[in-house]
Amino acid sequence: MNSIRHKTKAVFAAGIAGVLVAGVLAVVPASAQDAGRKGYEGVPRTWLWNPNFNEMVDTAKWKKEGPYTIGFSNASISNAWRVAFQHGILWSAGQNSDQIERFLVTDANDDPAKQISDIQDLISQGVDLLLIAPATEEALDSVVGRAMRQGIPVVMVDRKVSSPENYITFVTASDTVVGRMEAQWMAEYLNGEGDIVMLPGIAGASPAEIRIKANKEVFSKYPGINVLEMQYTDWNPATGKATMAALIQKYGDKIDGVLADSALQGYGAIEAYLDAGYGKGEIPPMTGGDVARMYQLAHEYDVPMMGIDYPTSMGITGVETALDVLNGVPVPSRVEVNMQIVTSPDAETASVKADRYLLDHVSMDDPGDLSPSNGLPEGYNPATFDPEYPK
Amino acid sequence: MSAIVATMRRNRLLPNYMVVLLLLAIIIVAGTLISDRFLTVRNFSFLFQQMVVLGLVSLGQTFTILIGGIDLSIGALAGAITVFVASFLDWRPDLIWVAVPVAMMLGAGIGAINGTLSVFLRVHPLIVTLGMSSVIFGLTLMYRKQPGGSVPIVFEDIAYNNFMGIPITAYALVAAFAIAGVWLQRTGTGRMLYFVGGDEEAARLNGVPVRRVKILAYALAGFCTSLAALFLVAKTGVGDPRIGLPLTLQSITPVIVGGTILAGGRGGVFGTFLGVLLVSILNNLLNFAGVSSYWQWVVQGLIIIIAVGIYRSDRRGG
Amino acid sequence: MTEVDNAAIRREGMSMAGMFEKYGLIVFLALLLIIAAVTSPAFLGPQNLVNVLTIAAPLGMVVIGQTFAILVRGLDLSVASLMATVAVLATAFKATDDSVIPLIFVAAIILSAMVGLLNGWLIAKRGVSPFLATLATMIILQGARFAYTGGAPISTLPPGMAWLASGRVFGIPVNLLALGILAVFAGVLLHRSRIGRQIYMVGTNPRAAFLNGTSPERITILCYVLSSVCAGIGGLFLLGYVGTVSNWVGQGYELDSIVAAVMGGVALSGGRGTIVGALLGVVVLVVISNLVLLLGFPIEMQEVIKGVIIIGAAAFYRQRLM
Amino acid sequence: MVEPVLELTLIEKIYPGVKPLDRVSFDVVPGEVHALLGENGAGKSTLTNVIGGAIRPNGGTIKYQGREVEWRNPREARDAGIHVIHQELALFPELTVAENILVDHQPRGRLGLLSARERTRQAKTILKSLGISIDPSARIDELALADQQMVEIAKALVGEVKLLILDEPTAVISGKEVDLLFDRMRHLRSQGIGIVYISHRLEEIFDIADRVTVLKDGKLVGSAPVEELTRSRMINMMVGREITQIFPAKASANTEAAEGPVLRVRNLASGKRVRDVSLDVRAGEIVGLAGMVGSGRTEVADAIFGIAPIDHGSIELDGSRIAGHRPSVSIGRGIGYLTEDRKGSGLFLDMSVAANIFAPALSDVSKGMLVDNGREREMAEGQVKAFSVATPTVSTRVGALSGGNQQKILFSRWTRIADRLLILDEPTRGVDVGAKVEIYRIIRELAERGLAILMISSELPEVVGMSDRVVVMAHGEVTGEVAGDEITEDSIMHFAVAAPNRASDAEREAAA
Repeated sequence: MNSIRHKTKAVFAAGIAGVLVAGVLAVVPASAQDAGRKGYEGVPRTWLWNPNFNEMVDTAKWKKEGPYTIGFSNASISNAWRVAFQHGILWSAGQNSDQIERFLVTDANDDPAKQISDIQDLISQGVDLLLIAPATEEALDSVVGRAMRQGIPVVMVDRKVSSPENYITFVTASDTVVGRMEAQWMAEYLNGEGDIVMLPGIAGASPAEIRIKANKEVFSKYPGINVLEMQYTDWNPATGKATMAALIQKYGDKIDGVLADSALQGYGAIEAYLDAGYGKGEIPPMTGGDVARMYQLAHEYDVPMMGIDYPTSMGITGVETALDVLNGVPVPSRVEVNMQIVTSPDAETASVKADRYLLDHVSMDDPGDLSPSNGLPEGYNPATFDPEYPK
Repeated sequence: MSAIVATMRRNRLLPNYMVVLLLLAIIIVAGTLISDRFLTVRNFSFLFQQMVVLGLVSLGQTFTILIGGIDLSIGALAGAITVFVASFLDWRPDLIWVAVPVAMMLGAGIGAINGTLSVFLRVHPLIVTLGMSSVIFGLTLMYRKQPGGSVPIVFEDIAYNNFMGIPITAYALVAAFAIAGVWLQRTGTGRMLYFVGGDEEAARLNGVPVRRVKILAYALAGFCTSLAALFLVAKTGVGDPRIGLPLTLQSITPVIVGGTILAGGRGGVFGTFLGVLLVSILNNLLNFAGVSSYWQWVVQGLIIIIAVGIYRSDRRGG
Repeated sequence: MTEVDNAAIRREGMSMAGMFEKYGLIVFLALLLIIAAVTSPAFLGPQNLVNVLTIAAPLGMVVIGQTFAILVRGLDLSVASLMATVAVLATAFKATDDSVIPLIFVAAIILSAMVGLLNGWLIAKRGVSPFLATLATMIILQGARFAYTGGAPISTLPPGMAWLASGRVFGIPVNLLALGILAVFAGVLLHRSRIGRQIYMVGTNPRAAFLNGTSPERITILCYVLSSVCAGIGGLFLLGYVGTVSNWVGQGYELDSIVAAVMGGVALSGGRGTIVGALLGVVVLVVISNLVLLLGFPIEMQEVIKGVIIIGAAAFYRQRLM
Repeated sequence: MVEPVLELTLIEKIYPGVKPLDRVSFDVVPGEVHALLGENGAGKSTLTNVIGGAIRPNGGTIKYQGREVEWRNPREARDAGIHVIHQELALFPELTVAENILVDHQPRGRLGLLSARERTRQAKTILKSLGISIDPSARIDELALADQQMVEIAKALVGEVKLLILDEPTAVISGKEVDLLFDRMRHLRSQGIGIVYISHRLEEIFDIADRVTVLKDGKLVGSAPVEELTRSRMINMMVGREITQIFPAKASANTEAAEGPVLRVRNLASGKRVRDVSLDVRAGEIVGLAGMVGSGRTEVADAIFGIAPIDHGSIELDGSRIAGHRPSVSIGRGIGYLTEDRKGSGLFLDMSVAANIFAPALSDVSKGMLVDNGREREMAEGQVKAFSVATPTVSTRVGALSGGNQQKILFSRWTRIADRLLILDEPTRGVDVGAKVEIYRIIRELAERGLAILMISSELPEVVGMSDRVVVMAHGEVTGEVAGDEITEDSIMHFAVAAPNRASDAEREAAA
């Protein structure tokens, strides 16, 4: 298990001295270490290809003697993604119980107002550091800033708050990258010509809106790609299916591609095609990652697809980054975790090459809503997983 | 004090309030045992900052429930007003004195529309306010889907700062409840809410302008919602169409816990205040105890059942 | 006395209004279908109509149950939460074999009936208002469900569950067939049987029902059990439609089912309404949402249209009835 | 001639298809009690609603205190000094007596705020002036119906009243309370207040009224000083035909005493109102159960039918106790109970005539678990004919029928069920004279067919005219029993006002 820590550390170390990166990675060959750590191999392309040096944050002034009390305020644990994410965090806290005395957890049911109260309640309990996955970027900004000004360091994970001065660092994967990859793949797969429909998530939710923006940015370079229609799906399979069913009736075979920003509505869309009588090999190309069922259906019915999971494993990195801050180790101002590109065999395009094909990423026996990029030990089962951690 | 007790006894409310007060006491004792940081000035001043939004929407809901109605548009309305205030102040931060009254008028106005529709279309308020909730939310989304806008820092300070060691929100909350309480108990118009809720037909025969009173109750609910939204926007600094949505159902529990019955005509704001206190302190305690939201839901459901159990003796049902 | 009689005579006199009350929804639905056919050519496509009805089927089942609860002067907010709980229960067998499906149905119906009993007991025996009792049940079920699944249900479902949504028997979609059977059963129970008569008696005048030898308590409990069981069955069919389990299967159905029933002429004051009317309400609701999709309205317009139609349809009914 | 305080000229009210008021003129002078008579549906309530501002007429003029007025709502009329006391009390059960009395004139204390103390004080004064002792801080739903009525009257005395309209105030009170009410009315009359008085009880008209106006079918029949009228003349005006005999002939004699009683109640105690009641009802006999309102009569009936618990004593039907006593069981044993509250606990107003008739006996019109609609309709048509219910079809909503016809439907329902005992609680309440006569005939016929009938009534003439035997109650106990020629209003009142004592016990022993 130590290897995980080491590798993360390695990534951070690489950040401090960019030129040494290759060497460090050579010492720690990712593939050898990552048995059981699906979706977490390699370092992020966004970092590798980024021509700028990392901006490092000096955390000396937050250095504190352990053991620590850390508070984690989660936006919610109301869906499979967020549960796996929280599992990663709790597991990681357990792995570091030598440094952590108490690890306090709250979840806010996706209610920003409750999360403000949660954060205040954690402060009341005297935490040394706050690890926050905010329900919204904007609404939590003010209370997070106040925590920092009271001398409590804040590490954001999954989502951030709007003002960069209100937190030390942000552990995340990039919604922009997800959006761009999907659109780029779709455009290239269709050779720049075709009518598509877009099925984004929840209207106004920042991951959905960022991805839409990135999608559109890519399509602006492909005048041949025509967006027939965009309909929000609430990241709900039933809504995704009903919406897609109606769109199939409206446009029929005119639809050359379906750009879903997640598999949650994506697999609903595949099912809508199946219900409409489309068979194996007849369903147009689709995008969408995050849960296993989409990959499984795509395999079963030969749907050309590209998926990119928003990895739940970022929670693990979040805890480790938090400890770095308390230890006074400098951290990058933005810590990105890697994402895997998964495609159907033969569905790679010029710019979007697969890290894995469908069945390397999930097995047909995996539960449909398992998040494959969880970074947790082999055999992880969210229904039974109950990590030990210092309460 | 003895006068208050006498009034309560006369209204047969004392034993019920005693139960709520007892529960409060138990929670506070439990909190103290769980953590030595529970019974601290900091925790309780945070508590008062947290209570203000729930308190104000519950106060608003008390009016509609008192007349035997309900308002399910509170959440959508609160979100809409935060969007209005944050967008307006983002454009002209100097015009707070315009934004605040306009927000209040907006709240009262939309509340009045709720009441008017319910009265004149003769549609059950449950359906009217549910429909209005959809309309308000849709219109808000047309203007702004994502959270955004901003408010001046003075505005935010209202939500977080203290005055003479006590959070400003605490003054606001107590003042709002005191005014509402005196208005309901000690003015003619206020009493009319009880008449209408107690027996609409009798109220009509006694010359109470039933329709106007009903519209007024919904307008007040909208007004209180706008106040809550102002504190919400002060707390978060942005306008967010979705931020109020959970408030709709949240606003009902404290009212019921406080002994205002859904059938209307009985109850009052003092009970609601105790209800808000109970719910808020309980949430605080559950956080201190590290209880996940799953079990918090179960506790919420049980509170409703317990509360209704307390007031069950009344023949018209909780 | 005279006033009442006059009002009654007035009501009888306006038989035209009575006609509207009876056939208003059908006229409205016809108008809606014409508008749909004109504005969106895709609407009348046979596959689209099947789609619409397929989506309507689970909601229809829930509405049938909801109608029973509303008829006895109540409503049931716990239906959606129960649907998801039943869906989670269906995974508890961890079966990949279709032979378990009957067992899943039996278990779902038993669980639903127990939830219905709890609701009915709280309402009929303990005098809790239906709104609060079912709200509390809704929240408690939600918490219990999440606590059981740890937030992440494992969707091990027999493959045959999908057949519930896509399969056909004699060319008729299975879920429509099931809805039809349930509707006929509910219709006969409500409109032809002694129990149905007693339900209307309790809904119209519980005290008089008691004095006429009917037990309002038992009838009320029965109605909530029926409501829950219908919701439970609807939950399984919706699960078949969705394909995987989540903790939120059926979210929104509690309000949609009430709205559909009210639009179909089931009065919230109890004792008035029919199964056919309630199902017409369902059709109106799903046709509207299908239409706004086909017309490509953005989400915010959909919300506004939905709200206006809810209020409008309810107003249409009220004015005829009062 | 004194200037009338109120003068209606050719008032007209038109609804589609009906004319509840057809050019009616009516006036009230200060200091008179003007009785308004008519059968149900004659237009009395519509007329009072026009006066009180609740209904706006389609034609005609209203002159009030010499000026032509047009009320826009009840409040305007009230502010001008017209106070209507409706038959259905306009009280708030959750609120206190004081608050109900001063609902419209809440007294203010400091800072212009309402003062509960002042409210209680003023309410006390008003109640005192009425000569009644009710705690002003008691809640309305804790009071007896008669006391609630007094609160309603007390409300009228707040502020300035010029014209008081009482719509059947004595429907729910009796005896001493009626006397008290009339006392207060005379007192108000002497102060120059005009009073419009509506009642079905003709005796009261002679007692209190100065002038009588009769309406029929929305038209004015006539108006005359009470001295110029006789009882039968009034009935003729109301009914529009000659009614020679109101009550049918009684059973010749009680010859069936050899048989045991159908109903045998011994030392019954139930709830707060029934302390010790014993009575018998035999087959073919009509037993009147008399007493003041609140004496426990209805509660005895409730206990017999299985609604109220039996705390002590026994109830036997045909010599055996009723096991698992509740309404469904009583119905199974052949007991019928026609309650006093027709709308509240009798009818399903939204349901059809047929459904109402067979409500307690669904099995009679069912095959298995299903209702046989054809048979039900057929049987219902037979019932409707037998009881001469005026209804277009048997699928008509009961709520659309008149009070008399509704009552006949209840009779047809319960006489089908009751083959042993029929309990009637105020069988003619709110029923007009014409329908009353028919109902009396039906009751007697039922008795002649061998049914045991227990009849509760507040109307003494009815009790005297119908009963073969009368059991009188006071304060939850039986205080006396009279039979045959001894049944007079005086003898009943004698026992009804008696304090319960051992002597009455002895009498009861003798009677049993």
